[in-house]
Amino acid sequence: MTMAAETSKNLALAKAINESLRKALESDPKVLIMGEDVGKLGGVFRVTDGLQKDFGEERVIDTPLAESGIVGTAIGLALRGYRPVVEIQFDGFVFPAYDQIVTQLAKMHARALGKIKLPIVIRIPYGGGIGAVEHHSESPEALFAHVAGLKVVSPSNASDAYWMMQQAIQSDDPVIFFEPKRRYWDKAEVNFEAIPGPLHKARVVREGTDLTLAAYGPMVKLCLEVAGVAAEEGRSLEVLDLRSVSPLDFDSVQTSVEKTRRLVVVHEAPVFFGSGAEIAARITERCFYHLEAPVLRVGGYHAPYPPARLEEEYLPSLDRVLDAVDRSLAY
Amino acid sequence: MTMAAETSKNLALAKAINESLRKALESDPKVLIMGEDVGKLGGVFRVTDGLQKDFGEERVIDTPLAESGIVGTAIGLALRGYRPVVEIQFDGFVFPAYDQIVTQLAKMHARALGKIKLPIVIRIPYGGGIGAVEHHSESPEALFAHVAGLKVVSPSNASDAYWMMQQAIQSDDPVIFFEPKRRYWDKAEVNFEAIPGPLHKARVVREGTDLTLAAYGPMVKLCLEVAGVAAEEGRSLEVLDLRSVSPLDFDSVQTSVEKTRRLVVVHEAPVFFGSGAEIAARITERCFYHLEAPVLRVGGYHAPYPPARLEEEYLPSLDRVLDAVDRSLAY
Amino acid sequence: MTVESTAARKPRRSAGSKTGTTRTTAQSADAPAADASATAAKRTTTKRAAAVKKPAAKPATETVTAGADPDLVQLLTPAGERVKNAAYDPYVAALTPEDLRGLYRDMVLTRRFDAEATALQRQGELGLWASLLGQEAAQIGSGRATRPDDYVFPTYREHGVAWCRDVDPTNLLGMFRGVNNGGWDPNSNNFHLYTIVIGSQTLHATGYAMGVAKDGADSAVIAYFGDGASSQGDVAESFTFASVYNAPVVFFCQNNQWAISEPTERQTRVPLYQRAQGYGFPGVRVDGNDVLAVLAVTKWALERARSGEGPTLVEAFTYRMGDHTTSDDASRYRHDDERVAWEAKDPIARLRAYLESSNHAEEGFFAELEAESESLGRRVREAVRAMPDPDPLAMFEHTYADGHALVDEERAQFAAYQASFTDVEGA
Amino acid sequence: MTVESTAARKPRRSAGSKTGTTRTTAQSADAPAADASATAAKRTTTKRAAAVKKPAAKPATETVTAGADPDLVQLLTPAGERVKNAAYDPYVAALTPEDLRGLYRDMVLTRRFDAEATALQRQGELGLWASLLGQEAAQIGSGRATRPDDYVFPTYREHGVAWCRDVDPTNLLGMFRGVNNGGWDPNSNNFHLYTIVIGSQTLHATGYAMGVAKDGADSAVIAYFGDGASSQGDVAESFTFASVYNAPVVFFCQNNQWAISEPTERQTRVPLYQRAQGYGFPGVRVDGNDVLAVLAVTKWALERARSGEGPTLVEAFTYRMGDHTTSDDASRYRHDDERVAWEAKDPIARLRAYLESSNHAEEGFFAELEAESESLGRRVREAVRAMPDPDPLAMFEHTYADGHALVDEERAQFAAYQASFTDVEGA
Ligand SMILES: Cc1ncc(C[n+]2csc(CCOP(=O)(O)OP(=O)(O)O)c2C)c(N)n1
Ligand SMILES: Cc1ncc(C[n+]2csc(CCOP(=O)(O)OP(=O)(O)O)c2C)c(N)n1
Ligand SMILES: [Mg+2]
Ligand SMILES: [Mg+2]
Repeated sequence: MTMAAETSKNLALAKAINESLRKALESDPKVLIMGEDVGKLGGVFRVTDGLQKDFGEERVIDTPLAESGIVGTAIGLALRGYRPVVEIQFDGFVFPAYDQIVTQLAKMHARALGKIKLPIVIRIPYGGGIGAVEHHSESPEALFAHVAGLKVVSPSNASDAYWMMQQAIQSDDPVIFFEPKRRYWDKAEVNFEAIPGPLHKARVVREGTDLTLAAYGPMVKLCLEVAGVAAEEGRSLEVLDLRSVSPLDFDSVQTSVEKTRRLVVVHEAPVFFGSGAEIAARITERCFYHLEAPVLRVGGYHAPYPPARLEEEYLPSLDRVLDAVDRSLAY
Repeated sequence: MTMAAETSKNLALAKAINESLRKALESDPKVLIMGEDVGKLGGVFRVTDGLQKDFGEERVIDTPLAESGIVGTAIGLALRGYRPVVEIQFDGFVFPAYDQIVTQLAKMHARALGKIKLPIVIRIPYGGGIGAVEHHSESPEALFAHVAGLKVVSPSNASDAYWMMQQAIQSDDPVIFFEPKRRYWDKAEVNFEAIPGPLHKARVVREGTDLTLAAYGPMVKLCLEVAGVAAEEGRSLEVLDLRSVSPLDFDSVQTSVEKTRRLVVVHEAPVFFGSGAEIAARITERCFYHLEAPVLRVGGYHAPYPPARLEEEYLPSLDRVLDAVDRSLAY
Repeated sequence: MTVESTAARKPRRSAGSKTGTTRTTAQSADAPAADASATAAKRTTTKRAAAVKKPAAKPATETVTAGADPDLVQLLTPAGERVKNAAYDPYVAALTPEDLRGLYRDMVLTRRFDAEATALQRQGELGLWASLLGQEAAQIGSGRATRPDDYVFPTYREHGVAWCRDVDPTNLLGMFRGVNNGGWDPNSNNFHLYTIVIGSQTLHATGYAMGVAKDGADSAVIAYFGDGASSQGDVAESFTFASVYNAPVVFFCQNNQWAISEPTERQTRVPLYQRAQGYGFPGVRVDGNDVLAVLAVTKWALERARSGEGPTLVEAFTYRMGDHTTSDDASRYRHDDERVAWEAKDPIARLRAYLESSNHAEEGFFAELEAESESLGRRVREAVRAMPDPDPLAMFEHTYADGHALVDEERAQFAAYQASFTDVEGA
Repeated sequence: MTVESTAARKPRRSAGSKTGTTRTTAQSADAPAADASATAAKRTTTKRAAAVKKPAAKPATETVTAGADPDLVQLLTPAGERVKNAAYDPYVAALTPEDLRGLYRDMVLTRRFDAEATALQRQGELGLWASLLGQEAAQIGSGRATRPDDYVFPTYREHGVAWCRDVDPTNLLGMFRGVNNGGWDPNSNNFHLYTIVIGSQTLHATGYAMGVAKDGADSAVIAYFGDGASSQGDVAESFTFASVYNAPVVFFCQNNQWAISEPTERQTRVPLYQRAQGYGFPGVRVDGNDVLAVLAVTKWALERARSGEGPTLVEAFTYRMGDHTTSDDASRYRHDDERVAWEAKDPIARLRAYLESSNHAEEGFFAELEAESESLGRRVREAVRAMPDPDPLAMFEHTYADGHALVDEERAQFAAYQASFTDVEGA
């Protein structure tokens, strides 16, 4: 291991993933990195920076420009015993691969009655807030969570990014790994020795008593900011980092809501048919007599992701989440 | 019109769609039918039976075996002023076209700031209950409803099938038209002169006072059966045929739930991230003080659609819906 | 430089519809004859047109036409005469009479199995069956060309290939009966699961082959697909990946002339084997009803793969003698005389003629095989009828390898729900 | 019949990695030379390799090499000498000196516009810019070959084609500034919106062309895409549909040698123009830095389409002189001397040399053009800076043509939410 002596390090989220991939390449010769521009360029976000140089073109593979081909050949490589970690360059470009992901990757293990495994990680930088052009800012996680056979996770910070990637690569199931691209440059301490917990377990990142804010990926930081502002106004918000969208750790949400009796779910994806709907439906069922207010949802609107100059209006913001908190507390 | 003299006719659902397509081909020279085997064969379900014979190969087009190509060229034809009605042979085969549907069809009108229109209908025979092999029984409607720019509808009976198809073809927006394939052979009276109502409006198909059952497509018939059985047990269930999944007629659901105070949503698609989640979340928000019980959902499980010999266990059944009714009423 | 198309040119605004006219216009005077493949296109089309129109009574004439086609690799004429072919003879030179009888036996038993499955569907024991009738030579020839360490990616119709891979035929029936979605262990025979989403397995095969190359193994991979599948983007992408990574994969296209109701002209206007060239690897068309030719060409292609020469496209020119599946009714879209004409090229009759004329098999062999066929049919019938319905809880199994909280929750709920009936019934 | 690959053969298990080695192994002794295209593959590769290694000081040598390439249609050498070409000369025969100056003006103004946009991005006025630097001839030559009734489907880099279609250049900047996602009316200039999802527009173009044919019109359609895009399944499917329906569409591939950081060798091991053949239509490679050759070849292809001869693939062999976009840093993955070598083939310098040597333009012309360029730059700069941010409520508009209840509800909620701030601020 390149960082043998170091127990922990302050890393940007993108760099933490890079270190995690490096670790995986070092420890398991079957791990491969595949995608467009992941080689010399190191990916458009430099997440794979330096890996081809150190592990060669046989393990860090620049692919033809064809997402279905990338996922489809990754499936074949997995059948041969490899553990491909595939990069989709941006959220909006995963759709050409959607058929391979939904009809093949998700279902092949079940189709074979468990006799073959598909240990494939699909990395997708997702979400907005970086002022990009169309198709570079979307949050399609609900379109994967609805599909049985896939696991869907999204880290919110560098430490989770490092460890959840380790766990995703070790998982024998296909994992869709949504990377919060606007947090790529946010730094945090990464401890290389202490696993922060199971891959699919939510985490209370701020304790509170009046209302629960549940989020994952890029929206966790926003929710923490909201909780800070609310605290100044005398309100105690609990913030839950869900970390995993499928499976979703409803137990942790339930525990929190039984305490706070109010829940607001925040994600960038459109509200309609989004993660918030599933959380609201299930938590309302589980906590029907606890809830003082309906579960409220803050997310994108039912419109294509807008041009960059409007994205601040489209995305959940401090004010919009606070507004939902106010509305919930008003019940 | 071929049936000039007739005001109404008793038709199987598949035949009603056939008549509706015929009517559209007759009244608008820009309407085209496209898909695999839609020509001489008349489609694997005979929904386009006889249309190529009567309207020619230029208007009823057998396409190469490539769903992305079918939808992609339909978009081009729409840009040229045509109104393509595209057939996807089975639910599970829409995914190769998913990219064209999600990134192009859904967004192009907005991308052009309204300056071009995409009047395309995508017909998808969907759902299970016909004892078919893999990929022939799925219900992927949630994967389309989450995507802004698409409209998603599903008729439950021959009359709606006829009229909703007329309305979908006349719509200037892309419409994903989910046809309940296991109801293709169910007959009903179709009145060719009286439009039964707007495309996206739900309909109360049985009035009741104790609980609302909301469904669409193939599950409406089941819910009516459930209501019949429940009536014998002295329970008055209201059954709502939602008809449209996007937009979803929440107003009608709300009106019903304000009366009955209980709601069970039934669909074949997996519950997790399914339509029921969105309905539960929004109706709970709208009717928080009216609901006596949490909104319950009956649907498929979080597993790939099972082999045919297990589908009756997987799909909502009379007993499973009754069980949910009992659970709701127990609150 | 201009690469001339081999397709027929036809003024777009000529009277009548364009669709489906390739067959008749392929001989039009303005078609370029820039290279051999142009002639190929024309000749093939002519042959097919002829096949449609000619009564079936004259297999001999038909034979001569087919045998004379320079673009079709053929080692046995439809009448069962051995044709010399310098390039491909070496690949069958070592075949003993016993080997030849083996191929014959494979085809006969495969056909018998297939017929039994069709019958079982009619009896309601299977929900559906996709018959390989007519494609026995394409499948046995190619299947027997593989080595045990090679890996096979089938579509849903490769029952003959499965046979060659020693997959128990009853295993194939589970998905058609509706008791599973495949379910055999792909690794026990290096025979992947049937894949229903058209074309997707060609990418799996390519990826697998990339892995073989990475491992430094000298195995090869073979991906089966149909003429219809050739239009899918996934197949094109698999050509690109295979070519760019020089993957040891053979793309084996069974052009059985139909994709359900659509003739091959709905997928391409030039012969399919030519598709490979523009991706940088060779394409060959072989008589798919000639088991020797298929064996030879596939062996050649697999050896290319093994020796690092990369992918090959083999187009086996054959015919789907039956309906697309038992749900289909081919009489709605194709003329019976087309089928009748192809009967004259039957792969089994052809090899039998050769075995007999060359004295490679005695009457006893055929009689014994007849008996073996019947017992196979019986075994299959019994096995299918004995196949139990799966336990309902099986639908929750194997969704994930490492488990998933929601699946656990739903399984438990379902079990409790089921138990509630037992209670009631038990009460 | 075997169609021989034109690709280099390389033993798979030789030492070292396979990736990226096509360039150097293309000359290997065991490469087949079965037909002209095999030679083409080798020569092209050799040329590129040479371009990388040779210092930029000798454009003349480079010129000769390029001019001598028999697979590349060229009418003007890099040095600006007019080369005869019997097949394509007729398509430029009618060009007057004024026309030639027009082409020159188009290229200069396009480059000036492009440079201004790059500068505006550096100044923060645009979020991103995708420069066409180096591809002016490919775009102006093909754009000027179109008729007003033809329809153009661009990618995101066709600023020069937009120019030829009279699209106001400032319109192109909206999406790069982030005020819209395109937003011009595609029908006012028959120039479709920029499409970012690679390859998808080739299917739209094909469908549009199918519609043109249905209408009995004699317009043509042209679809732009890149060398990287050639790997997308959608592009392959568009070839199939165009061929099967004989659609009047020209597939115009700008092979600018790179798809972000990946050289064309990551997408194909034979020249891209050869891809068409296996789909049944012709492919041509043209010197994409020679505006006359591009004009001639595109005109030829468009006329084929108009007269019902179906699709054509044109590969314009050119070079992306700049970064992929302003977000990219090409120095991470390619050598500067490659770019320097291509500078010697600059499309604008080449036409200028020809205009000067043939006395088709006077000094005054160049000076006036210089002034016109500057004023274009100014106009663009001012227009961009004046471009207002859209009203937030605009994000709800045009999601649907016929309305959608949820959009209405969300719009109303958003308006109320916004109003709540006005109240507070107003209070
Ligand atoms: C993606 C997809 N689209 C459509 C279908 C429905 N379908 C099943 S078989 C078939 C025709 C396949 O034709 P071909 O590839 O020639 O194979 P064959 O059946 O002739 O062996 C079609 C359209 C499918 N299975 N998958
Ligand atoms: C489906 C899809 N995948 C990935 C991308 C990201 N991307 C944008 S441009 C590009 C390279 C395109 O290369 P090429 O087709 O050669 O066009 P060029 O940029 O060279 O003009 C990539 C990978 C995309 N836009 N769409
Ligand atoms: Mg076929
Ligand atoms: Mg390029």
